[in-house]
Amino acid sequence: MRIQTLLLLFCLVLPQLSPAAGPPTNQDFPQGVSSISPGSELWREIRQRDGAILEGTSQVKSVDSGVLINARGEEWARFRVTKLSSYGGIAIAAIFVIVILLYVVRGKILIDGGLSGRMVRRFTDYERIVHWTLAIVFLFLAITGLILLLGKPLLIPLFGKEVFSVFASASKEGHNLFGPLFLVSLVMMFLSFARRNIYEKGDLTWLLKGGGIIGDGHVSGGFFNMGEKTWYWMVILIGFVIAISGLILVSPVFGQGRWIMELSHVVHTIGALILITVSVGHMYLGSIGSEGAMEGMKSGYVDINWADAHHDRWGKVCHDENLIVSAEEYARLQGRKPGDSGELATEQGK
Amino acid sequence: MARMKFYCDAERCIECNACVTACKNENDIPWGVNRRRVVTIKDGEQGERSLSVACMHCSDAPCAVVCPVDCFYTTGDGIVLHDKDICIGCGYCFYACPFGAPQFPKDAAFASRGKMDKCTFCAGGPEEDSSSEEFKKYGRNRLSEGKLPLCAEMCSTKALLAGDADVIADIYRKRVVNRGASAFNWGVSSDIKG
Amino acid sequence: MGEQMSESLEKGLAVLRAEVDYKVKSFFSSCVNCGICAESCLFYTETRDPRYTPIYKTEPLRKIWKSEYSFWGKLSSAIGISSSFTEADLADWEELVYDGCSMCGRCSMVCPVGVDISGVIFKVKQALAAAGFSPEGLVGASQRALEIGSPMGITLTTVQAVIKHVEEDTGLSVPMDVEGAEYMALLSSNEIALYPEYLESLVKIFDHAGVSWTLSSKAFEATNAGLQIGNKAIAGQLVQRVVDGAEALKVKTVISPECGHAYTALRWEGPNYIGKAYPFKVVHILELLDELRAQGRIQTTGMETDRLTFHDPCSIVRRGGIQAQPRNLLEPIAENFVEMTDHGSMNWCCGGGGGVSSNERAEELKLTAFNKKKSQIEELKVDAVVTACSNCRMVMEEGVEVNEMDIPLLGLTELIAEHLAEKRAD
Amino acid sequence: MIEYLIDGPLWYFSLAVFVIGVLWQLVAIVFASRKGDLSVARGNATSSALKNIFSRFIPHREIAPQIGVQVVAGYLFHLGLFALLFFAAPHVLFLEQNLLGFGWTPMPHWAFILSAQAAFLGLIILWLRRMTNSVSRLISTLDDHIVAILTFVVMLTGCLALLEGFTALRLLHRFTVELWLIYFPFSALMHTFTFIPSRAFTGAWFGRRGIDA
Repeated sequence: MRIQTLLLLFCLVLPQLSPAAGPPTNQDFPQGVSSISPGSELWREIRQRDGAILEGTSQVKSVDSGVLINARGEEWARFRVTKLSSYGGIAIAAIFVIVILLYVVRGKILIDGGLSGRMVRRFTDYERIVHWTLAIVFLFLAITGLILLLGKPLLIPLFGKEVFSVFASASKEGHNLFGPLFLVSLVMMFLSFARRNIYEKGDLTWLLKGGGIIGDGHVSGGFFNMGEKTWYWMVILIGFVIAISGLILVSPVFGQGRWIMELSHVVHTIGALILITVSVGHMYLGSIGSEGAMEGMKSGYVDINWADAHHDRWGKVCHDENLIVSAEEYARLQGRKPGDSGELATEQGK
Repeated sequence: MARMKFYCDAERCIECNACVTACKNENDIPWGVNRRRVVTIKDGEQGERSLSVACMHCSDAPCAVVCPVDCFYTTGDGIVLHDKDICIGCGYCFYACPFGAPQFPKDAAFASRGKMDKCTFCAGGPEEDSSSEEFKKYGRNRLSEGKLPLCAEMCSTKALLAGDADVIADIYRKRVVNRGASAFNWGVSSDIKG
Repeated sequence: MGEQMSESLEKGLAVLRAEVDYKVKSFFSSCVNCGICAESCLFYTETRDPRYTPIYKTEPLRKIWKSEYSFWGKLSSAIGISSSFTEADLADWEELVYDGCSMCGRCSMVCPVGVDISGVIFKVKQALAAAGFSPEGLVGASQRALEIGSPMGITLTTVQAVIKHVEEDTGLSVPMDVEGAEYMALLSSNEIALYPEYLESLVKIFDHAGVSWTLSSKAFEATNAGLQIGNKAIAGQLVQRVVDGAEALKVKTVISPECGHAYTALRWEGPNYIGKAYPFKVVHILELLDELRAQGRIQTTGMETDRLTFHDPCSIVRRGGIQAQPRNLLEPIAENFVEMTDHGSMNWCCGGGGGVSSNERAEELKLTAFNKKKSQIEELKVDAVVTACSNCRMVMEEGVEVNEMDIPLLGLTELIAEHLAEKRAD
Repeated sequence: MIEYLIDGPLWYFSLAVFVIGVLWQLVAIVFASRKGDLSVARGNATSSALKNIFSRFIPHREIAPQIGVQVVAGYLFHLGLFALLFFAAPHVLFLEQNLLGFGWTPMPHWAFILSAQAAFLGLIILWLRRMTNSVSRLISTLDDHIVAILTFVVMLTGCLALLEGFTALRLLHRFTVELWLIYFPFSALMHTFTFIPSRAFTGAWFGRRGIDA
């Protein structure tokens, strides 16, 4: 039995059910008078059989305190546990499988002719700071968020309630505190990268060729290719949706009703799950997935061969305006002693 | 085994809010938290009704379903209780509950609501019965003393009933029978002189 | 220190240890390696080579501080895992400190935690000098300064020849070894060899203002190669010469010439090098001229119509505190004067200070560093640049020439001399 | 047991190490014997020393544009950290009960959170700059990274314990704080105090030469 039983108890109020509750003993009431209770309509409304919420009043002043029954709440609760967490978990597990398969089947995407050692500047310090700030905040939020979403089915069996609730509390507080930082870094990301991510002709062919993941041979691309641009706009647009819904969720101070919270929560979770899933692919392609890609976000310079292979149109510009620096010059700019081919002085220290 | 339920008779509730006060007093509940509230519908209109609501101790309760840390549990008496040592104050139970029973000490920004508090059917919590820490966290444990929830115990019109579902069902059935099924007897008979 | 250590390294280490004073301790325990100083250093901004980051140039001293004064250093040496200080730790820094630093002190202005970085670099310089890691140019210069009396090998006879010319040109006599004169003027080798106009201007101006002054045959050289190479002993000897000369002539005041490091050596470091205070005052020529102007003893006529700007010599403004005087002096004679964007105590160095200009090896780097000054000058679209340091002037003339900029460099003192009114009738 | 250690002995030990370590170094710096400068001063060293302590809070106009990121992030971090360290309700309460015996008005919860966020953002950006900028990468030492990460961990454990509902989280925070206190005197964290004498020394040096530093 679920809460319907209680609602049944409410319905007991309806006199037309009373025969079921035993024959009336009182014989002398006037005949021929409709015995339809004037209350029945009322209770139907309270129960929200037809959706509309019947606001009452109460001496207790708090959110939705006038509402007797909130029918949406239960739907939301069941949607969260049956749909969001299960499908969410599956989606994330799936992307990892896909990435691993890709690595096994396609392997690391190599650059024809390997790395030349001649570099071109791709990202400024600030741009890299923005990227990594967003990355750090995003990862932290993703992990804490997933703990809250999937902890009950996955972690409680492992650690038990007591231990898990510590994780969960930490995750929740951390998630709430870092949330707004995501919005800030998202704005920084938008301001410093938006212009270069506007779609241009040639992007479509990239799409048609499946971004070069299928089959071999790299596909033509500008400073950013179609895939990167799409990922960028996903982050920006979905990111803003997540951020706004998140802010609604963390500030229950504006007396927003329960259903707004339920709605925000669903939007927030779905958006986050999409970004997390795709981000795994992004991380793969940015690191072990493709040769020489990580360098751009590490030192800010990329190998000219990499540029020619993955972003030929931009690579061409680098050639034309000869922005290419020699291996020696690159080493110097990285602060290595002349003739000292090794790693950075401090990294030896570490 | 008994299954504890509340039942509020809309024909008797006079919105005196005594149940609310009694609850606060008995369980020493902080400001801003109201385990029980009286809702009046069609206030001042034809067919006005008042009902005293708190946690209805659902079987298969939505709060327990949605709780991310699984802090709810149901006692042998069918009372839904929660463990404040596990609760993280996320507020999901409040969104899920049909009756708006779960309450939070504070609603500051950044969701620092504190741990959830709700009606315990005067049955305390996981701590040792009637221990001081149980009282601090959950209020009085009257059931362990063989008493029913105070809200119902002291309801002046006996509108609010608490106890074994079967028993209160019987009590109510009798009331309905005595009241009769007619609209004339339907609490508003005063304005239809037959 | 495990392996056998060479004598030179010993000397270097000794100096480093001696230089770890309360300031160094405070500085190194405040430094958070933020790297802001890099942006203030023209050797970094013009080359983008991180190794020219000012604080990085102090690494040898920092290493000693870490290993011998910091907790972790003491700890690790106590358990015998301290990293040994090798010859390379000094050798690798020679180029950075001598070629890649003009001692301009701009880094000391911007450090957020207040480290006097260039001051610390000078300490490192001393260690390098002691260990024998100094460029030949400077070694030769300091030897010549000791033996011949001038880094450029200029002797009294050369000076006398110049004096002769000056006297012919001006018809005025140049006082030499006049005992009891109020002022004793000094010259920098540059001013004798390249810019005899300076002496000529002095003669004119002092005659105009009726200043009692003299040159000294014992001490005419103002420059201090000891300071440039970072050898306090040599620096002290050179200062002592001036002191002796001044005391012999019983002058009240010694005039430091325009030359920047000479002023630092004489005015600020000198007494500490020789270990006692002077019996006379030391003023920079600009200080004196401004004083005379204020007293109305210098009357000028006519104005430069050209668009002029003033290059602040680091040692004079940022390390010497002479900022208002040149502007006061230019005000009445330059009607079209403009300041550089970064001027005064935040000016950019010409690139040849601190002995860089006398270090052949640093030639190319010096010219790269000059690009900063180049862009500053081009931004202003001036007709000429006035300065008050023969070294800055020489470096900038070279830079201007290499970059085919066709911007004349003027000495402030000469500029004033050119605008002197008729001698007052008294 | 662990709770006892962290709340008791370890706390007093770390506090002692912190206080003694910091004082020891400051004394060594401030009261060190120093030989006077024999040259004739032009300006006033003392006033300039005092002025320099404050004037260096604002970067010179000539360099500000090149170091914008550090200035903004630096202020976010330092101001945020200062605010939440001394004006967050739990901290004020802690200081009152365990250390000082008196308290002051804490800031509202939302302000606490905002300053924490500012501090986090600032610290993350500063550390990332250290990692991305070739100059910082060259000059940064292991200690710089330890300091940054340790401070971050302290702040993080603090923010994870925000609910103030779990002993484990409170202990974790307090434990990291104790590690931080112990590491403090032997690390770049000392700049918290030594920046004052450093600025003063340099200010005095410039001051007596009559330079406006």
